[in-house]
Amino acid sequence: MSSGVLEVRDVQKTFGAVTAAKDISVSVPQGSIYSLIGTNGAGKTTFVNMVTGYIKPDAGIINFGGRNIAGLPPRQITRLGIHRSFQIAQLCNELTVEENMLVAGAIHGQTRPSFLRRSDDAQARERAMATLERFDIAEHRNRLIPELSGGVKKLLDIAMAMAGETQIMLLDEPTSGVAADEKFPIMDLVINALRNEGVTVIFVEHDMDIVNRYSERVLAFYDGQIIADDTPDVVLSDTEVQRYVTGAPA
Amino acid sequence: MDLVATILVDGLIYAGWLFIVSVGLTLVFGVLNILNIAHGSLYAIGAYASASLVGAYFAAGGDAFPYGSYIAMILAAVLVAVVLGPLLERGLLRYFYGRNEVLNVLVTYAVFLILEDVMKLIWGVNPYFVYEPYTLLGTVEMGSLFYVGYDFAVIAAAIIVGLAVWLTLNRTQIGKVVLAVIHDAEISQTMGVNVKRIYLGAFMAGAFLAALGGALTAPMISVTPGLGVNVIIVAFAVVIIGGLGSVPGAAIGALMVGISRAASVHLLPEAELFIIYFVMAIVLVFRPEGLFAKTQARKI
Amino acid sequence: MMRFSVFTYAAVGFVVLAAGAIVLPDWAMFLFAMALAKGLVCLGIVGMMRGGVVSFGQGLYYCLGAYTATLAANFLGVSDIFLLTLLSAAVCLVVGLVFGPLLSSYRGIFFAMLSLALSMVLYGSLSKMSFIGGTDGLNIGAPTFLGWAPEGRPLQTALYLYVVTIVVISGALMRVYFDSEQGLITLATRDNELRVEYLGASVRNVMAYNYVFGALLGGIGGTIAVLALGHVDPEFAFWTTSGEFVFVAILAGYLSVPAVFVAAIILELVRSFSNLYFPNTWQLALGIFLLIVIVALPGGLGSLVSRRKGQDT
Amino acid sequence: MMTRKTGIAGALSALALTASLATPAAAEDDTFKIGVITFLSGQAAESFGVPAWNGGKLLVDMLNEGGKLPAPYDTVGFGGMKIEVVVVDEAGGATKQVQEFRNLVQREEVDAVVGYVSSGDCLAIPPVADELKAFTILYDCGTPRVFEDNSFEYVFRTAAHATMDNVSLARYLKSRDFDVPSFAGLNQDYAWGQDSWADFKGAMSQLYPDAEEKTALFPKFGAGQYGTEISALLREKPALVHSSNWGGDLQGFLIQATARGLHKRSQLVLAAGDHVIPQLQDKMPDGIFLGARGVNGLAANARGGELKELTDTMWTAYEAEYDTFPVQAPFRMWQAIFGLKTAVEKAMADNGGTKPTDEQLAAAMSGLAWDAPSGRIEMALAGGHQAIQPNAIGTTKWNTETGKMELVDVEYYNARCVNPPEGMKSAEWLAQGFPGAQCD
Repeated sequence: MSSGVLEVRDVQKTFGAVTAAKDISVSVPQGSIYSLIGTNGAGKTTFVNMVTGYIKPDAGIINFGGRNIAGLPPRQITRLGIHRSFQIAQLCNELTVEENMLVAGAIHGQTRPSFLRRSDDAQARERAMATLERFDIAEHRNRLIPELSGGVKKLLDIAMAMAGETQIMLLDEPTSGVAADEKFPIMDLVINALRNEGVTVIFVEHDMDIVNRYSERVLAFYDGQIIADDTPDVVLSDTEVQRYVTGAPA
Repeated sequence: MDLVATILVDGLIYAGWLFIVSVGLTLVFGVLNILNIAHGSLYAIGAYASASLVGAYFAAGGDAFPYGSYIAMILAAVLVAVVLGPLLERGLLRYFYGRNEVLNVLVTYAVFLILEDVMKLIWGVNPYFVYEPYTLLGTVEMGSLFYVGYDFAVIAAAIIVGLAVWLTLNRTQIGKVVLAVIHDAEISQTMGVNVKRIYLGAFMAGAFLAALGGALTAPMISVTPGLGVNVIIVAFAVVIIGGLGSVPGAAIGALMVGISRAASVHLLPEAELFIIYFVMAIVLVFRPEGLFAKTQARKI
Repeated sequence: MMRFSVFTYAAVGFVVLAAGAIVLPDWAMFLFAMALAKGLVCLGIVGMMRGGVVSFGQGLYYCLGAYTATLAANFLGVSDIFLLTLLSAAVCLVVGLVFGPLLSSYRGIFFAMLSLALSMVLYGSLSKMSFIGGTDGLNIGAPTFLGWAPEGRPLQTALYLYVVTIVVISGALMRVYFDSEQGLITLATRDNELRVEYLGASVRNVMAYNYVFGALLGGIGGTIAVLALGHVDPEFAFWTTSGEFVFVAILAGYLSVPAVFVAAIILELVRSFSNLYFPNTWQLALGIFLLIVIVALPGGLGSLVSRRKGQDT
Repeated sequence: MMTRKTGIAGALSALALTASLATPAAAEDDTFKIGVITFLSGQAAESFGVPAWNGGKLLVDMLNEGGKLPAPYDTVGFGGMKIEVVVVDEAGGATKQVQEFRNLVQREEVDAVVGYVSSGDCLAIPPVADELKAFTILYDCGTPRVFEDNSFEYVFRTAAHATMDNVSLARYLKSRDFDVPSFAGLNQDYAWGQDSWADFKGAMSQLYPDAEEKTALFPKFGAGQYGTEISALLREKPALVHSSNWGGDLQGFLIQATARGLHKRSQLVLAAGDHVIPQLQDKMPDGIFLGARGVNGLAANARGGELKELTDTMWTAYEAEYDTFPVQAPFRMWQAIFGLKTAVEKAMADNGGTKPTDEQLAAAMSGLAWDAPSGRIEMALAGGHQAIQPNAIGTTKWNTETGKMELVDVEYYNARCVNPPEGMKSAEWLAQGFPGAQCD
């Protein structure tokens, strides 16, 4: 199995009485762009959390790069190249945008983090600025996180995840908490940046227009199961999906 | 009377006392999220107040009805809570809500230092005694041993206090509100709960319990300066073991400490000094948040 | 903006402090030496504060270092100050490496209380060991400096300059560490552990590093303190001792290294004078001073002089 | 950045400046300045520190006034010099005390230091005193280690060490031929309690070799709760329970023990128990054997003899001032100050009447002997640096007519009967069965 392919097989997860994942099986090829849809509690975020190690599946296999990563701690999964963003952007509020980026850079640097090398030496800042510019938030570099708009926070969140060698990027509701008029520009920015690097993208989304426009393939979740796995037009016109997920004809 | 039984009785008596002095601490932490070192001072002040009040009671011819001295003791605890509760909570602690909990430990440490000297200024360094309440209930013979009836009264008091706190929290309207505040003060605020009043109430309750502990202890000791410092760490250990903010936890913690201490006194006297910290360390190693701590997962 | 190398600051700091050897009267030089020694311990706590935890049990290493030096001096006949410092540092390093990984999974009040419990266990054990003085403790003779054995003022001066040198070196090293990549990751951890984990760094390692550094500094501080005092007892590990270290750390804040030592000196001066001028109410005075500091300087002294806006701890 | 550093630097030098400026002038030649260190806060304040200094203050005032006391103490102050005092709280541990000692000597420039109740402080201070060549009197603390492990030039202890207390207790039992099949102990869990128990055990193994040693309990210092310990003692039924507890710990123990009838089941013997009598009054059960760490308090009052006038003067003055009678602590403070007065005046006689230096004081003090309300004090041990003094043990008896606690069946012990001879460690002395003891 070539690296970069994410192979999820028969994954189960229950929280007490609630079934969050039932026989989840899906195979995500290198470089493709998947979106996950479904009502709240359908199992989208659980899926993301299991793949990225926040939750340990009760059973099943998550194959990546030829090894089963199910149950590994986030730290190790990240080191393997699977990165994620968060519904609520996870940033360091006491640090500036640039410093946040420097943290990511320090951890993802070619060598182990040094106790001597200045965190803000020219080279490190260069790298940080480059990433910030790639996501078009360089002008905010000296501001503290709480001063930022929802959109910028999201971008920084993703930019930090992208500081390392990323093969798969899972975006958990990249446009939630983002002003309506910012949603599309942000998605353009992110998807282009990721596509250019040949990163496999899996994003959770409620806005069907975005799903339609950016994803090559859609996984529809309902009650912890995948009820549809196909191209957007097929899935969104699926009657079952309309009944349980989108709620209205596409 | 055989050893095991003795250990259990002694452990129980000590645990009863421990519970009374530590339940207030855990309550205050649960609601205000402040680990209150000044709890020890409130304990000491309670002891002084009850010594003075009971003394005054007998001076005023209380011998006619000596049992009235128990009422005087409880009155003393109430007095401490009513006077110092608002003073400390409204006057000082409220400015530190939401701040770092270790910083708050230091704030209360400062209060502790201040109160230590304030007590000296009010009561001087000479000891206060009030034995009457201690001997009033006579002695109980168990096998070859004599126990003081008062010791069992303390156990009873501990049980009453425990039930009262638990029932108030779990069976009353106000209790539900308090639990809501414990769970999330901000949300409760938005839902129209007067968090201010809850905080004040909880702190006064904690102060009352601390003072009550002192008031109940006063008759069996001589009330002297430096009384508080010895209580704090013990109470800390108990609530840490039981899990901060958990009333049942405080009960279990008190029992564990009480009985292990009794056992060590009877079987291995050398170990008594640090048996408490030993139990605490062991528990924390296996249950990092204490026995009854509630761990909440983080939404991401 | 223009940056001067940390060594420039170290030089400035050394000159300023060393000047004390000339301007300070004997009693003050001793007081400063003690304050600086304790400052080292507090610097360790500040390192942990940057990671978001505060140890209420640094007395453990302060005491361990002091006893190691004393026992080495009394039973192995070691009197060289450098050797003694190395010995206690080594012992504390080992113990720190044992407890560090254990404590690294604790946060907030639990970290504080577990570290406190550990130091109180040491306190209890030492109090029991009457063959090394129990609660009365032990005396240690004056140290020698590579064979040179001064007395009186020269001894005090030598000790003072020694602690100043150690302070400047460890201060500079800690500054370098704080400004390093690892140092920034530590700050990020204090801020958002989840993010750090998802960036692929081990939060537990971050915590363990800081704890071990704290142990080292604590041991060195304890060694110098006991050499200056000439006496050690289990009180070194008592919770009130640790509480004082925490207070200095809070008073200093985690932003500026020199602030730590200024804070330590201020506390010693306040204590010494309040104790003399209000023998009956010095605790009251100290408590009020503590409150004023906490209220007036939420970010610590460091926040007065540092660019980043201060936080609670 | 630079400004930040210089800011700190500025702060530092400012501190240094305040420190160097705040140095008051030394005492004038017509006054003699003593630094007094004793407990003003914490547990030891009410039992030792405060009564001791109450007594000390009283005596200093009487001396400064002059003519208040019988000869040879009827002269003003110390050899005509007025006595000036700086008091420091002993609470806070040895670390703090070493700093305070340096401050007293180097900042306050006192002529002599008199202080220290805590054994820990008494061990920590002497090396510093010698380093600073500062004449120092340890007036109260008990541990023999001070001069047995080291020798000091400028440090003197004007009170006998604690071995005396427990040897006297054992001798008292013997001389009243009290039958001791078994004995147990309850002592505070710190050096004082541990050492006292060791001494008592040592003395008993000599005088009562067949007595069975039962449990040795060491409740935490300041524990307050003794229920469990008392149960243990009640179960074991020892014929004798030894305790060196003091202050609140002793009061609490006695209250709880008597309530549970321990004193009826076992004979209580208290190494230093006299000082709780004024507080406990009739709550102190009758028939307890107790000492006062010297012929102090009630024992001194009951002794009479040629020191009666001196003793009664101090006794009545103290009772008049504080309307309670003086217990052991003021007596030890008095013998320290009387000793210092004697030493100063001896030194002045030798140096032609000028204010003596620390060296001259030390020379005058070593081997000195003088009278105090507690009896004849002789600096007989440790090359004239450690005092020995007579001791007394008695039995408590409440006098219902006067409403006062009395000490009956008091036995007085010659200093050389209950103290080891010069050049012998007390531990060895006990182990070898009191060689060279002179009892008669």
